[in-house]
Amino acid sequence: MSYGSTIKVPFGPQHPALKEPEYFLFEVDGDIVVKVTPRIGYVHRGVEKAFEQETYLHNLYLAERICGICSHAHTTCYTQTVEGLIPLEVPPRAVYIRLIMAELERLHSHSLWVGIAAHEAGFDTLFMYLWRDREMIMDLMEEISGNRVTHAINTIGGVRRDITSEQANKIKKFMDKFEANVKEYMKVLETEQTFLKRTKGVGILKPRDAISLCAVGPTLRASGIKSDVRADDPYLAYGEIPFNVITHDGCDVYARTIVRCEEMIESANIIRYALDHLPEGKIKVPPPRTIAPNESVGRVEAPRGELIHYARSNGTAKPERYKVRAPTLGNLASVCQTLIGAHVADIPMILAGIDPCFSCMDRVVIINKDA
Amino acid sequence: MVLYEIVGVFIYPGIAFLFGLAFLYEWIDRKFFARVQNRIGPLYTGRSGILQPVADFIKLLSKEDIVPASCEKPIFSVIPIVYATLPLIALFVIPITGSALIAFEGDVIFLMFVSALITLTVFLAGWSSAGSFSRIGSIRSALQMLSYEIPFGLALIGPAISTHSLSLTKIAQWQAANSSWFLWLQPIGFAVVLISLLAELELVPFDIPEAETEIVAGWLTEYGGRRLALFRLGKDLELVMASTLVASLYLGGAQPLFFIPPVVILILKSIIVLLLISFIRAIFARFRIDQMTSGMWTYLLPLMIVQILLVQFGIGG
Amino acid sequence: MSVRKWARIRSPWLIHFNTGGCNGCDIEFVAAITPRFDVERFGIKLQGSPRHADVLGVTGPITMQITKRLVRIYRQMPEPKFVVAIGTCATSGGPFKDCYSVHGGVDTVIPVDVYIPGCPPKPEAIIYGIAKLLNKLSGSGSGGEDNGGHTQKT
Amino acid sequence: MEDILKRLEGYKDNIIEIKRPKERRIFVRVKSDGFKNFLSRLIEDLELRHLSTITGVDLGQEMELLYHFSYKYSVEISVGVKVPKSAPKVPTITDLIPGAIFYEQEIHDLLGIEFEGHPNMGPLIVPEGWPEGVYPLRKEYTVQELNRIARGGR
Amino acid sequence: MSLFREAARQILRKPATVKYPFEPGIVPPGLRGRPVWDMEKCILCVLCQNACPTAAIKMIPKGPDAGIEYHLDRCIFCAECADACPRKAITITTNFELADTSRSTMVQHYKKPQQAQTQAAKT
Ligand code: SF4
Ligand code: SF4
Ligand code: SF4
Ligand code: SF4
Ligand code: SF4
Ligand code: SF4
Ligand code: SF4
Ligand code: SF4
Repeated sequence: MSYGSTIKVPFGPQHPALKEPEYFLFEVDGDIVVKVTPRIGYVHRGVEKAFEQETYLHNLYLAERICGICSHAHTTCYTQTVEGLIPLEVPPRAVYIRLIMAELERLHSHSLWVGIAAHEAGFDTLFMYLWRDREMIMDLMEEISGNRVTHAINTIGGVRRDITSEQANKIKKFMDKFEANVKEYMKVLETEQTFLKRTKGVGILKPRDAISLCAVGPTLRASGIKSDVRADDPYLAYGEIPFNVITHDGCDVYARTIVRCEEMIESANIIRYALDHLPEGKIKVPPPRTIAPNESVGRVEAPRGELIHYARSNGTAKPERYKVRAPTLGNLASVCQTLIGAHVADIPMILAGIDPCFSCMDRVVIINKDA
Repeated sequence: MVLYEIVGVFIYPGIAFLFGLAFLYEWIDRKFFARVQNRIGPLYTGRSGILQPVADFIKLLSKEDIVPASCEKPIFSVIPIVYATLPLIALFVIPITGSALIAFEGDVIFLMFVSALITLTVFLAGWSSAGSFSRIGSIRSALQMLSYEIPFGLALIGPAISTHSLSLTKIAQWQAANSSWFLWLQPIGFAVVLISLLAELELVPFDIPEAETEIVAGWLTEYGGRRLALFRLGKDLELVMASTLVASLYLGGAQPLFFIPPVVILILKSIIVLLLISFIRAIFARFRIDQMTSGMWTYLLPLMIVQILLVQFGIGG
Repeated sequence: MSVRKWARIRSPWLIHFNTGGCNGCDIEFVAAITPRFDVERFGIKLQGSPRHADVLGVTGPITMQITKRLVRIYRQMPEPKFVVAIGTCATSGGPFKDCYSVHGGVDTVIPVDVYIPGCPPKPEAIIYGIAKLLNKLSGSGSGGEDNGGHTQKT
Repeated sequence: MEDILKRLEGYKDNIIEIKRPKERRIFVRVKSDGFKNFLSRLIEDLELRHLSTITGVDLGQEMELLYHFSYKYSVEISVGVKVPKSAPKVPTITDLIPGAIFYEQEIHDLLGIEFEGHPNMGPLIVPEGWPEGVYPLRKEYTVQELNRIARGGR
Repeated sequence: MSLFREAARQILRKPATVKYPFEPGIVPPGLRGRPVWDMEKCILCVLCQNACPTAAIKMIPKGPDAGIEYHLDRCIFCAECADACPRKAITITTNFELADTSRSTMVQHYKKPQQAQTQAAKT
């Protein structure tokens, strides 16, 4: 099939396959992509600059709103980084509550993603089922924290809400149900021919490339590299909890799907274990208002991969510099690589494969002169 | 004579009936589709949302009419009307009430011709609106037609060979007379027709020309307001056409049963076909265009040839 | 109530546009079409093309970069059209109102019919907002550029 | 961890200071002359295959670049090097680690540091029409000023 | 075909849809909705204004209008204000049905009762 010689196909900023506005310019020869030029910046809100204008506590809410899908990952990383500046010891119960929320968030984010991937492949019914079951997780998070998406449960020095024992029992019950459902859908994904045809062998990222292009998270693990910040650089209480790092050798979109599905099951196990070992005690300690000059790096395994924050304080109540590198930017180089040689019809599948969230990638100002 | 007939057709009160049927089918399709997805679907527009397609239609009619600057205006304006009329014409040859409105020897061929014309209008519709997504959509629909039209035609020929007739009415009556359906006699043909019709109707897994996540709304992208209303009406009519066609060809057509009028029987049968189509589109993912074309050629065509050979040797008819 | 009005209230097709939000509102918006909330009950359909849509759902503060695109999409929608600002960001700029690459609420760029505060609003809150819009359409109230279908261009 | 520190001792000539605030975090400040050479040796020697990101900090007269490497994905080693503001140039490391391409491009957009040898120093996140020479993360631009620039004034 | 079983099962099952807004939505007790002020308790100490990350609260310290100006259109429902208040004058309600057709109605002015104000001044 050929649409003529090399033509340029714009993709975005408003495109139904992208939940967020981004722009890619593809040069296409026939049906095959030969060149990709990304142009991010449509979601730039200038957050890194804004961080320098606000106090540490206010910045927590800004950090939470870097991204709504893994808001908890961002606040966890933020608190971890800022607590590293002070330094502050967080009570163990708070650490466990943070961890439980983080894993619940991973469940919601992964099931959201698998749903979107199914939708991208035209598989709307599976999308509907996954999102229906995802509501269970959303309900739990809403009940624990008071909001479905931006939980605002982390604060510098601990957490703001406790998990009661009834809630703990409810979570455990839901986990069993959710796990059973995920297993069911995994069977569907593994056997449905139309879905396999669209994902197997699509968007190959070789392990060597994955390393050299600095891919992170499930994208990296689906290329067979065993890397997970939770295991390699344990933060929160991950050092005390046994869990497996899921990898897959497929290197394609299918492998990324399966890795995420298996991680959901793993997360359910982590949550159950953490609830059984929830320590007693305080849930927060008061932080100081100003922070002496220091610097700190925080790393968190967000649902989409390694998230890294860097903070530098200067003795006032506001940071000197705050840097955020979200997983999607880490994966951008690798996705551009995998897109070359792909079919035009596969572009949405491959782009979706890294689970892109451009909102956290575009940190800084973007301003249109004639805006 | 022919002219007189055509004029007669257009003032026929049956048109209103067919429109009603079209809306009813869309509602059933949406409701059932939602149900399979564990949802409710339209609910508050009329009883159980039965008036939803009507409301959509009226709303679209009352919307502002935008003609994109770069499009081919004359074609852009005429195509929607053509698109809505074609399935209507096709419906006249389908024996909905037991005998078709216009029945003639060879209407099976005529039907295939109309279905090809529909694709041609789709192609023109996409091409004339000049948007890049529309153009890709129209090319895809043309490609898609090239691959399903032949198995589709062959599948229609199966019953024709058995009944020694190229008339739909006769084929339907043959089944009544022999009290056997082609569904049982030529199951392969039935499956192929169903798959080709999914492609013709651009439904999952063959909704490639309007794959939302890839090319927005494909060839429909630039159409809005009244034009979109006509396209949607045309689509619904196509849905009626497809399901009644399958019902007459493979499910015995409008056989009277006890005191139930044949029309009702046919509609019930075609609704079963409709539900089947709905269900299929719920449980599959979309193919890629190259997978679709190669799949049609490597699987459907040989299957169909096998079916025809079987029929030739007297099996299944 | 005229037939036209009836039809309009019963069939609000939505298009969704992220103008720089954090995804929170977007996922809640998508959640509203899924089985638990199923806005198709109201005849709401999500559309990919602005030409097909009646209601523009905007999420996020308007970043400078996106402004032109937002206006273009708004222009491409046929009259009568309505705008719903989903989330605090879209309502007023919310937490990002002081960022220099951000315009603030949607109403700084295009007229808005209903504001849905919340960060993000629950899917229920979004449905409530849409119900409010439909209420407004059936009543006498008109806001934004709603000309009630009286100024049909043909 | 101890192993890395010991091996870093071997580069005493290039290193200004080593900090170790907590487990699995190392900050290394290095001299800017011969930086590239030193970095490539370090990457080889310590197998720093994964570059987490690059941070740029404006220190007033100088700017500091921090390369956050991951040692076997476990220990985060931040290598800091200073660049004078008057001549903001450093050699690229995309030849050593191809994944650095967008990080370097981003820093160029925001702080105006030139990476010599980078395949594409064009804008990545600043929009078309963004005035050249205005780098939003530099301290001399206040938010108000950037706001003004963003809205067309210079 | 692998979804066949699951899909077929749904046909007989009751849809998962809740009929909101024709029946009440699912609201857990801890939901963070709209904050409300109890001006009897408020001592105009400005702590909530300082705690608010989005400047949704403006305190008017003196005069006949003395009180709290609350901007619903800016609030992100984080509950920091309620945590900051030394007198527990702010309650976070579970009210999430806040949509409105106009922004001007979203600014609410809580006035300090005059007599309480004088009392506070005395103490
Ligand atoms: S239906 Fe899917 S692709 Fe279309 S706009 Fe909605 S989420 Fe996007
Ligand atoms: S990676 Fe995506 S989901 Fe995670 S914080 Fe960023 S935008 Fe949100
Ligand atoms: S895209 Fe990144 S930088 Fe921009 S606001 Fe989001 S998190 Fe911040
Ligand atoms: S209102 Fe809140 S959730 Fe919605 S886009 Fe803005 S910050 Fe995100
Ligand atoms: S009201 Fe009293 S305690 Fe509160 S700030 Fe004023 S003087 Fe201090
Ligand atoms: S809130 Fe605290 S720091 Fe701020 S003015 Fe009041 S007493 Fe001072
Ligand atoms: S809830 Fe948060 S955003 Fe809202 S007024 Fe209180 S502090 Fe401000
Ligand atoms: S913190 Fe409480 S007492 Fe102080 S001004 Fe606010 S509401 Fe009033």
